[in-house]
Amino acid sequence: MSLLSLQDLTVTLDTPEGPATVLDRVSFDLAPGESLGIVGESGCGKSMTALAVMGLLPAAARCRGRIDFEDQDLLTLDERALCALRGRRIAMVFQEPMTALNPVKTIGFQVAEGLRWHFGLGRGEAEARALKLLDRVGLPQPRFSPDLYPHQLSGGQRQRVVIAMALACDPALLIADEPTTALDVTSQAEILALIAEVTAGSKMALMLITHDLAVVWQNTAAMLVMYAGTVAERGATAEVFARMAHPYTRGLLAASPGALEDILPAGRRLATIPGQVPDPHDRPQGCVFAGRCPRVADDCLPCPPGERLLVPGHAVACLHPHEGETPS
Amino acid sequence: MALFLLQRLGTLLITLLVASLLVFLVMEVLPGDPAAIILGVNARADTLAALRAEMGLDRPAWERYLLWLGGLVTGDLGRSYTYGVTVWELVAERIGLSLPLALMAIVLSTVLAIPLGVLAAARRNKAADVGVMGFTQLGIAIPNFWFAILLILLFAVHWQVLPAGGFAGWDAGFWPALKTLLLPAVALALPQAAILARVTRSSVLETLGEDYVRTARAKGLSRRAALWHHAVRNALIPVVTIMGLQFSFLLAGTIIIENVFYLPGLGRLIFQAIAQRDLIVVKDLVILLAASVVVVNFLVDLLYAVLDPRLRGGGHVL
Amino acid sequence: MSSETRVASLREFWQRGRGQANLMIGLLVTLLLVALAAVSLFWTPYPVNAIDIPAKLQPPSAAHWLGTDQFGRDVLSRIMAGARNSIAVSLVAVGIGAGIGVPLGALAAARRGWVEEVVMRFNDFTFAFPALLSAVMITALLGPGAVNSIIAIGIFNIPVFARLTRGAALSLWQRDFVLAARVAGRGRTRITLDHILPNIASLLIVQMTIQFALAILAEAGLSYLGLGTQPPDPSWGKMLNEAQTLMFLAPQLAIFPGLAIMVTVLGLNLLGDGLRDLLDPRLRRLR
Amino acid sequence: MTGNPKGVETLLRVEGLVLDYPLPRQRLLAPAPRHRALDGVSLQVARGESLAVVGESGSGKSSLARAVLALEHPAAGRVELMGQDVFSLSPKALRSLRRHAQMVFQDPYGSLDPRRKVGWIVAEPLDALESGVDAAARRARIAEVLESVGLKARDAEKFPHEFSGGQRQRIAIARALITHPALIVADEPVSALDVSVQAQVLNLFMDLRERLGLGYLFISHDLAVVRHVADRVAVMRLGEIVEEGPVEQVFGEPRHPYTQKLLAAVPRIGHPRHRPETSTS
Repeated sequence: MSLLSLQDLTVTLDTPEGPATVLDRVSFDLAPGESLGIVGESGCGKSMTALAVMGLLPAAARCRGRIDFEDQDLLTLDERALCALRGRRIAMVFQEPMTALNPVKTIGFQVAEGLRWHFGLGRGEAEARALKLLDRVGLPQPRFSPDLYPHQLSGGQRQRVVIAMALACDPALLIADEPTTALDVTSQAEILALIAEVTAGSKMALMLITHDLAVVWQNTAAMLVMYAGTVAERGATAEVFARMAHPYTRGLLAASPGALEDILPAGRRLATIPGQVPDPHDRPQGCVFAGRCPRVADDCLPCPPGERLLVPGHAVACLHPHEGETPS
Repeated sequence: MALFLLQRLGTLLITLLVASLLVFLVMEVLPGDPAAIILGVNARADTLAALRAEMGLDRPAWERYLLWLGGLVTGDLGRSYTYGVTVWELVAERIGLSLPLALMAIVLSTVLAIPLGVLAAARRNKAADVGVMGFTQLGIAIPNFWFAILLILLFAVHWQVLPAGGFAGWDAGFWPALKTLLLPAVALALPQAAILARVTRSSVLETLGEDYVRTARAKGLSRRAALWHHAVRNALIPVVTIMGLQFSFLLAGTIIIENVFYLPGLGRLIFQAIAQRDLIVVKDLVILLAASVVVVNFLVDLLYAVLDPRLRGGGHVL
Repeated sequence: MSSETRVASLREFWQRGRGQANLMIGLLVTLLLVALAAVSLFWTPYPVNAIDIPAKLQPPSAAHWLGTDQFGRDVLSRIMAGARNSIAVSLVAVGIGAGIGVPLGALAAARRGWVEEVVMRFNDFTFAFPALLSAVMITALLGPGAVNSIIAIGIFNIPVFARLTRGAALSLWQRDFVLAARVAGRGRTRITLDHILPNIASLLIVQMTIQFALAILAEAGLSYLGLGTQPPDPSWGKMLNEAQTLMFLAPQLAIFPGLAIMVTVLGLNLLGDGLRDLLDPRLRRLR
Repeated sequence: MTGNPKGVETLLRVEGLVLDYPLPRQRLLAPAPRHRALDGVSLQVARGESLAVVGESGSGKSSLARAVLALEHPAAGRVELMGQDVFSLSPKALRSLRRHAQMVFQDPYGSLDPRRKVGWIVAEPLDALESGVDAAARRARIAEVLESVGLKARDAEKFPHEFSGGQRQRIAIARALITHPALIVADEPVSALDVSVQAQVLNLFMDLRERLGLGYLFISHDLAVVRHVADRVAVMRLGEIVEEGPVEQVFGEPRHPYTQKLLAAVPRIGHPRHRPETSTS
């Protein structure tokens, strides 16, 4: 049975310029202990998906569809029930470590706060468990005393504190929304390794959101490619990387300078995806990628393509997917 | 941390010194001769000269300035021409009214404004918010002396519940004296409360949008818990700064309000002293008020450092 | 300063402004006030200082819409004339404040170093003196009158604009488009004129309306204390002072001048808020 | 290509550059501590050569970009631009030298003045550095550079907020080209862009280099971008260059342990993965 299952989740935002469709019939499952990578460029809706699962969408958002988590549809829960879930069963790590912590409260207090809120632990016991959590994320005592304030830590160290806060109540699902984008490449490697080790260690499901294909390849067993609020392609990571079917996924890989193993011969240009992401206020009728797709045909335009299962564990939302191996 | 305060102390002293210099110079430039004012226009030249010598007016300006400065430090503020008593006695007698009045106004405005500001921010664009914003718009627009007059019209003239003015004096008992200060305090507090409520509201709105409040919500805290445990604490920092600045507006307000209610306080004293060209009193009072404003702002900086650990220093963990 | 300001042309300015309640009300009240003052220059229901003792202290009537004061003078006419005085004093005072404060602030941000230190010490110093106290001192020493209250209020406005300009300019100096101008070889002054001032213009306009409102309050306070415009010229503050002495006889006398001040200040503040939303959408979030 | 002193083969030579930033004073009596951003940096950029400087935040690479264009004054060291010592020139001489070296910045939303039209923005270096350019010639020069970066001449009448991130970065590049410089200093020019838009702008940089023979000082924290766009690369750490050489050699057989650590930290497709293989529905 899946821990988390999204069925046709659709989210529209009321903006001064009229309603904007941010997510359009997003569906996927995540089994307990599994890891799922969600990759896409800015504005594709990956963060919105995470916020929808957490029930932290902005007030102007209207949701349709289902988000089943441990056999409860989160969209039907009231605020009190959601509060009981957040931090306790689903935890989240955010992108900006520099602003994610309260500057006027000590790191010990902020790590222990989840424990005292959900389990009603006393100050002493909560602080003691906080020390263990800090140690577990690589911030050992006495160097990283709980009485330190966030401004005394580096970006990487602060992100470790945020991860410690997320692990406090031993949740079933950890959502990491671009946890390393704001960090240097060396700290990124350490944080990703920490997330992998922690979630594997305690059978915790992981939803890792990133814009970097290589990060998905390295860190998640399954993956999901999003474009303009829809799921373009999904499946087991190795499977998808081997036979990329959606034109956008291939375009993304070809445009990533680091993705290819060897160094491009001098002067050869990166493959580019022409045009721009469609404006959420006036989404095209048919396939959202049609405007930029090299394989577009007449049947792509009238209505959005349904999802087709190419092979067990690999589905694509495209009428003319690529057939063969991914060119390396 | 200590350094932060030393620097602030430094600027405080410099500001006071410059203020005293300016006040002294302004008084020097003043047309008209104090001695002539006291003895009247047709006084004889020699008595004028004698009085001037006695008041030390014949000595060079800088010497008198240093003497005056010395007096300020030792508390010997000199003798008032018009009242015949030492300035210190005058101040001591009047501060018994102005200080409690100012404190009542500050307490009233803070107790009223901060909760209203937080409420308005928490219920943004709902009824409570629109109500608070309406109240603050009016509060800022109404001149405090007109508001005072309206209060008198209502409570003293119409309902005759409170006195229209004058001060019963503390010896007439705590409550009767306090009653006479009630209307002036409310009149003084209104504009301050309106400004403070607006500042609190926008400051809380700002912090509610911060990432760490979203992190608190992601930890499972309810909207209310995240507001009080995380947003309000951070929002207080800019609010405290504004309160420091407001103290100087409050002093200005006392000058007018003490006139509207005929209260013998420092504000009224300084106004009358200026009108009567009583230089000694004017000089001392202006410096006293300026010093109190600067000291209050210094205390606000202290509170700032307490509220915000980033100012308390503490090195980076390498 | 927001880099997303959308206001490109005047047409768009008007087209987006229409929907703003604050802006519309504020604009309306302010224009009404200005019209009132302008009309009073050459016509008022009764000559402003015409004394008519038998008709003194009349409540509002058909003849005298707002009644008459203790000398039988028409209250409405005096309020109209008072408007002229309030606007003049406040406009010039804010003009002085901005005219001196803005260049000082821009200079402090551009030059840094000791220049900035001097400007900021001057600012702290003027904040140490409560606004009205320095105004009272200046008008008392230079003698009461409209001109001196202009100077007094003007001086108090200088640090407000200097501090605001310096703050906004400092953050702009860090922006890449200013660095690009430096790389293009532009000097500090040219950059201040080409890039810094245009980008803080909307901030300054909003602040001017708010300082204008504060100036009207300050002028009213000064004239209440008898230090502003001298009789027989009418000023709202003075009218309130006189009305207070007759509170038991003619309470209505104290209503109208105060109302005039409140409505004017309210109108200007609403105009300020409306302009802020219009010119800088980013600030709308803080409303 | 007008305006370039002939025969100057080395566009930029930096020797022993030291740059300090004052930090807030910790103790009253002790002098204010200083952060050493550049600690003796030396490098060269030949005509038409693309030198990349890569390093993590705090390595001093942005300070280097600013010092090289005399936006910051170094404590020690020399910067030679087009054969002239930048810090010993008179302001007037420095201004005329600036024609040959312009800069592109990281944040597309911060590098264009929101209150100015695109035409004015692009022409600012021209207006500041070249005199005697009449209105018609100015319009032509604006049109020329806009079209050379893939935009249209009539875009000059629009405001920056009417363009996407990628297009804004093209406008910033057009501005840097208008005085026909020999050297472009690009400080993280593509870091703020999405992958697909990043590819378009990187290709533009490479087209311009081939067409106009431009030299680049290309600052980036992204090793993949550097490997793609540069001939030579200098790896910076804490204000020092720890390794420098041709891209193939530095990326192929890195000698300095820090370079090795950097290269190992970059996630690469095909390399071993953290998570074991598991099936998913």
